[in-house]
Amino acid sequence: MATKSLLQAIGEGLAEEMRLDDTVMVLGEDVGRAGGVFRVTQGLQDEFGRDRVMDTPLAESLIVGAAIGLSVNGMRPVAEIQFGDFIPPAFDQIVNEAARFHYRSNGAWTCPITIRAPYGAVHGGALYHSQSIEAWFCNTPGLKVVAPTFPADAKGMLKSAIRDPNPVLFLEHKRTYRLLKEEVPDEDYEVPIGEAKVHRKGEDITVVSYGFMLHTVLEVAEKLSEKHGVEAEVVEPRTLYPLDKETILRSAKKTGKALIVVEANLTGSFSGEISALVAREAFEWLDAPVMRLGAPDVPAVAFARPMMDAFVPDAAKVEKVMLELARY
Amino acid sequence: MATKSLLQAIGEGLAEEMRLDDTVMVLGEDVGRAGGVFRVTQGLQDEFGRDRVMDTPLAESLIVGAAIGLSVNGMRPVAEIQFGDFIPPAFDQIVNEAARFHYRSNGAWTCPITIRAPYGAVHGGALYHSQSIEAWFCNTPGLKVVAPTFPADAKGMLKSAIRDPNPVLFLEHKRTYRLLKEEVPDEDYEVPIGEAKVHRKGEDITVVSYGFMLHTVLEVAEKLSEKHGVEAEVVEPRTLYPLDKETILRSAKKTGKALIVVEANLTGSFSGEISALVAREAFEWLDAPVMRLGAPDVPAVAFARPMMDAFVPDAAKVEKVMLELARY
Amino acid sequence: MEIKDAQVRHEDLGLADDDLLRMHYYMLLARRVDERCWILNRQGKAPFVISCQGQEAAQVGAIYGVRPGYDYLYPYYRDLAMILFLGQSPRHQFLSVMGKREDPNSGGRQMPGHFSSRSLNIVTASAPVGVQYPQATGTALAFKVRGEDGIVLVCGGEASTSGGDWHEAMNFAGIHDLPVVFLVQNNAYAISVPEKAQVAGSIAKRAQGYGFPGIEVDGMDVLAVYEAAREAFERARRGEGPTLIEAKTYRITAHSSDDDDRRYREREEIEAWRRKDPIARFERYLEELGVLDAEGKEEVDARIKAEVAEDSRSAEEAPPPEPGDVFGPVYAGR
Amino acid sequence: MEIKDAQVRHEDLGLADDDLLRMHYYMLLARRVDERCWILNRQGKAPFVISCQGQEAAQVGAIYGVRPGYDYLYPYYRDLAMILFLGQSPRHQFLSVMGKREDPNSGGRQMPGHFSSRSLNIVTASAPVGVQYPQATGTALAFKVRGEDGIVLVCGGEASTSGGDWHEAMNFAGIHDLPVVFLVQNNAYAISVPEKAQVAGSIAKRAQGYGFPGIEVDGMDVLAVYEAAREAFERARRGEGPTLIEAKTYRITAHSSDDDDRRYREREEIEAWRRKDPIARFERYLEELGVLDAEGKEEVDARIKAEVAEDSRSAEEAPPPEPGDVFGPVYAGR
Ligand SMILES: Cc1ncc(C[n+]2csc(CCOP(=O)(O)OP(=O)(O)O)c2C)c(N)n1
Ligand SMILES: Cc1ncc(C[n+]2csc(CCOP(=O)(O)OP(=O)(O)O)c2C)c(N)n1
Ligand SMILES: [Mg+2]
Ligand SMILES: [Mg+2]
Repeated sequence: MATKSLLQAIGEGLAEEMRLDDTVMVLGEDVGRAGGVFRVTQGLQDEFGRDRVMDTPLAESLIVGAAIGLSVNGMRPVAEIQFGDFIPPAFDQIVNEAARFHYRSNGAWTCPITIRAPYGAVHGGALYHSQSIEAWFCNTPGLKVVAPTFPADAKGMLKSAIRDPNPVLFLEHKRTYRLLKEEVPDEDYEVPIGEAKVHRKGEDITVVSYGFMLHTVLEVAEKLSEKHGVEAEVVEPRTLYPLDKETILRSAKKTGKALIVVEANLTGSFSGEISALVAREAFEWLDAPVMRLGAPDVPAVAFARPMMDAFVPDAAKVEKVMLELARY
Repeated sequence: MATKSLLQAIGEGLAEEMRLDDTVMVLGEDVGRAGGVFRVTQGLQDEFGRDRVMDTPLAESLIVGAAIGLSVNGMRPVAEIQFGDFIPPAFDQIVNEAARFHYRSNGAWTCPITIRAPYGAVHGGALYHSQSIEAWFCNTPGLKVVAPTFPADAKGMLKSAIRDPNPVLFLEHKRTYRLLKEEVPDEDYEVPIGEAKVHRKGEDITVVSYGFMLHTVLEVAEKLSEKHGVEAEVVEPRTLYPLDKETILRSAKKTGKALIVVEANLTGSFSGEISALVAREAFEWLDAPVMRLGAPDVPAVAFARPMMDAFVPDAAKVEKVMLELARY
Repeated sequence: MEIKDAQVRHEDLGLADDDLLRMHYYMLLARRVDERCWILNRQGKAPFVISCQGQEAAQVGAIYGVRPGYDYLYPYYRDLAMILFLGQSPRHQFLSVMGKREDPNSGGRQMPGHFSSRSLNIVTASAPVGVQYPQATGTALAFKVRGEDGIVLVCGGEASTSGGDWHEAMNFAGIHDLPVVFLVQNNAYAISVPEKAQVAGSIAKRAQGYGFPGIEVDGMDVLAVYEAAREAFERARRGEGPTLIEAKTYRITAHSSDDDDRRYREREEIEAWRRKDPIARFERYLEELGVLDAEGKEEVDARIKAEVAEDSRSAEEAPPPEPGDVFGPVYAGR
Repeated sequence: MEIKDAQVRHEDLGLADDDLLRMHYYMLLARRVDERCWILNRQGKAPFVISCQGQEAAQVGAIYGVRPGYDYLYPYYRDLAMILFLGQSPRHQFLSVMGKREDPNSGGRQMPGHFSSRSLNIVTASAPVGVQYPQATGTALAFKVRGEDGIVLVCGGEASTSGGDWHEAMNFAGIHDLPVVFLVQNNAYAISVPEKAQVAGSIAKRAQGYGFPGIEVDGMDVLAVYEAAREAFERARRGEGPTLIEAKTYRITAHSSDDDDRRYREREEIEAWRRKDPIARFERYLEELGVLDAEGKEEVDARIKAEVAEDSRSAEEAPPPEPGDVFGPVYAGR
């Protein structure tokens, strides 16, 4: 077992699935010779050829629409959207089309496509290479939305996504691509869609988070334990939609205190749904209000570093809210 | 003062604004000679000519994009999207463009456009003439999202929207177009964006709702008062984004019990945000969990009547939950 | 359609008399089924009707060269004649307009005209106009990647070319020489919007800009459409890439049962087009050819009408969906 | 560019020597500013650079006929030469690449190359490729509705034609004969994707399908672009509608400072194009004409370099945004 970054794990997941199944193919902008702007698909075109690793025109609706059409005719396409910020032109094909194929045809048609989309704030990315896009897609029955944070999960969930007969939106936080390496199994394995993961056990508070923020939360959780003896239980949904309610509720009921930390603009983000769930289903167990932390309600991350750093909740802000909750 | 339906009130609001301000114009599919598929723009082309009431090609991105470009050059366009279900092709122009003009240019450019979109379930409308689309747009700082339910509010808010220097998405529930008439002032007036309305005072529970569901909630509230002596306070946000938190919280703190009723697929709907708000800010006042009621998490309303009726929460379901909350 | 010319054409096209009669049958069947739907609508049994009337020649002419269940069809909501040709029955259509549980397209979930059949390779259609085009190119790409000779026929009205999806698909099809045929049924209106406010220049001519042929054809002439489509399919099967066909036709009915077309078009205009009715025109031709005389015409019409009446009756008796049907199937199982 | 022909052309175009020198000045200024940005990037002072190098002739040739602050420009991220011509200073550009508070485009919010100026009618640009086209038609429509003679110039790379927005805008502009000029700067690549995987057929030829002229022009020849654009603007001002200009050019640098173009293109190819450098080419022409000799060239270059160095220095000293700037302005007040 070797250690791998998130980026490597995803790239290998793609390669393995393509080796295992001739119908798996990759399409998107710059995925071919360039190997993707983040190099996730590096080497794939050399191994699998231009037909199975295809550079598309700059047309996101076409990318997803063509993926749908491929899936209809026996293929298992993995479409890459270069940046999540550029997924809106494909919105119609995703929410009105892919997500509806099965239901609207009374189960006759399936749409087994995977759509990979890097999202989240990075330095220098600015307004249009930084957005958290998950809220746009988490009110769409028929679609699955996953957002793994760690390499081994990501690889296993990518395999699950590709093998799933339903359309899966696969979100990758750009800032976690090379953030750390962890051991990733060598053998073929899947991590199921729809199952949350408890990263850290704790009795005092529950923190639900994903993406880059999860790393911050985990770091702060250690610090709180050392400095204040506060033990946070940290839950990563991994799949946002449909959500693993049980795991989240089990933890919230245990600790009686829940906080959701996201990088998205807070108002209208998916944190609201998680909060509503806990506030409703764990009400009798709650010793404190369900708290939330997210980015301010301003368009997105700015280019200039001071503004970017003021946008993404940092460890200090996370710590403050976690402590506030613990002491409530 | 005459009584008017929602549809008439909106049509008149448009006509009045066009009379008052030469820069106001209407564009969309079939808005001209046909007067719109719902007849909201009937008579406008006769009065204002083809330049100011323009039938566009079937291209929603173009409709909103052109509206943006018109607004940049001195006009105040009102774009009509024929059905909310068909707004996804315009998603990019709305969330990535119109909503960002002001911030991204550091305040140099404004984008005073109004986008009207009929939404919501109607009999026979089926999957693609029925969706509740608000969740797609309520995580987008820079955009305003309004959803008035009653005729007088709608007319006054349409005027506010057109006069607002920011992009406003103006949602009209199709099933409320001709549902009732109410008195609508003859003189010029505005109803401000960002202010909720308390429709009914009550001490026992707070119900937040809008659109067609609001009518059901108001009907059930009367019944509960008569039959069970339960007095529900009914709050209509009118503006969803940015939300009037104060009015909602004031009511929730007073009653200690809150329910949000929407027609959207429940999970990931904007009801989550409202619930999170109340659960956080009114926690100390709550005697019961914040409850929610919405449509099941299935793609959308079906064509066949029995399925449609099973989809939209009806009075019986609303009554059940309101009573459950009151008796909690 | 001059008989002499037509005869030559018809033989040139390799069509036997039986083919002509089959074409005629499906055109007339579609018309009669469509008419019946309006009656059901007036009777309050069908909440919504959207018609193929006027476009039967364009549809039958095009679909005639498609291999059912092998090639793929991305239809649009007026393509009833194609659907009947591929193998759905009138009963299926009536089940759909009445929103019955057995509706083969969607089990009563979708509006009528949103066709679907997994076994017939009719890809589930929806209401957002134009979304089918990128999908069709993907389906064609799958054939190409696997080296198969399947083709994809994708249809829409003239307004379906106004949205970005059409263009993105045209470009992609052109880049990769995909085996896809774009059939635009230009019926002069998009609900109320006339062609001149919808389309700049010419749809057919646009294909040149993408590097493949674009053909404008008389959409009221079934043989002309057949010829253009057959050539396009052959081209596609030979791996030479896509073709765009613009069939000039006319929407005889209102846009749908929800529309009142008196708001925006003159009765005279419709009457003028009715005189060019593609079915009557083809019948005159068949008559002059001696393939179908007045008696034969009546016979086939009577047979169709009986079939339609019977299917309508039987569909009426079919049960509606259960309320609980609303809950699924949202996700496919693995 | 044959001198004889060119001389005739240049006179035919009504350009005085001063015009030629002005064109040269802005081309060279853009190049030097751009080069300086890469230095700032290597010095770690500019996190991101995206270049105009190779496209200066296309840009200056086109913008030269635009009336600053009256006509509207929808630029794309490489249009530095246009922006400088319209009136932004090199300092403005440096403030932007270094993300300073005074960045005139966005106050440090946007990446460099996302130009904006309310007073110069440079409409705030963003990153999603192609969104500018529908907006440009709307701005043109406003001129038309008010009966004014303003025109709109809208720019993009060849890949910006692949998305639906381009097509929707082309169609709308054609339907209403809008005073808008589409300038596609075809520089052969979209990041790594070569033209042949991006564009089917020909961009310029597509205009025909929309019923208006499409012109392919040598984008390395500033006078050729000027001529095409000037004609297009005149046409637009006369109310005769839009024009599409495809300027064939080449991206000399990598896509951006984040890109490593060795992954996907040969050094020889770039060298071959460097020999066609539009600035050097124009200089040879000016020299042969006797308008600018070697000395004059050095003089202007020295002047530009001094200006650039000074502006860069002064921009470096400018303060960054405050963290609190992030909070607004989200909404405009009434
Ligand atoms: C994206 C989208 N926008 C709007 C509509 C509403 N609509 C349904 S059909 C139609 C007109 C289509 O005209 P055309 O493509 O010419 O086909 P026709 O109905 O004339 O056969 C419109 C505007 C829609 N279904 N989808
Ligand atoms: C909608 C969208 N998709 C993808 C991108 C990422 N991207 C930025 S520039 C670019 C290539 C653009 O190529 P072209 O239009 O030819 O312009 P050039 O950079 O060559 O001047 C891509 C894919 C984007 N900005 N917007
Ligand atoms: Mg039509
Ligand atoms: Mg390019």
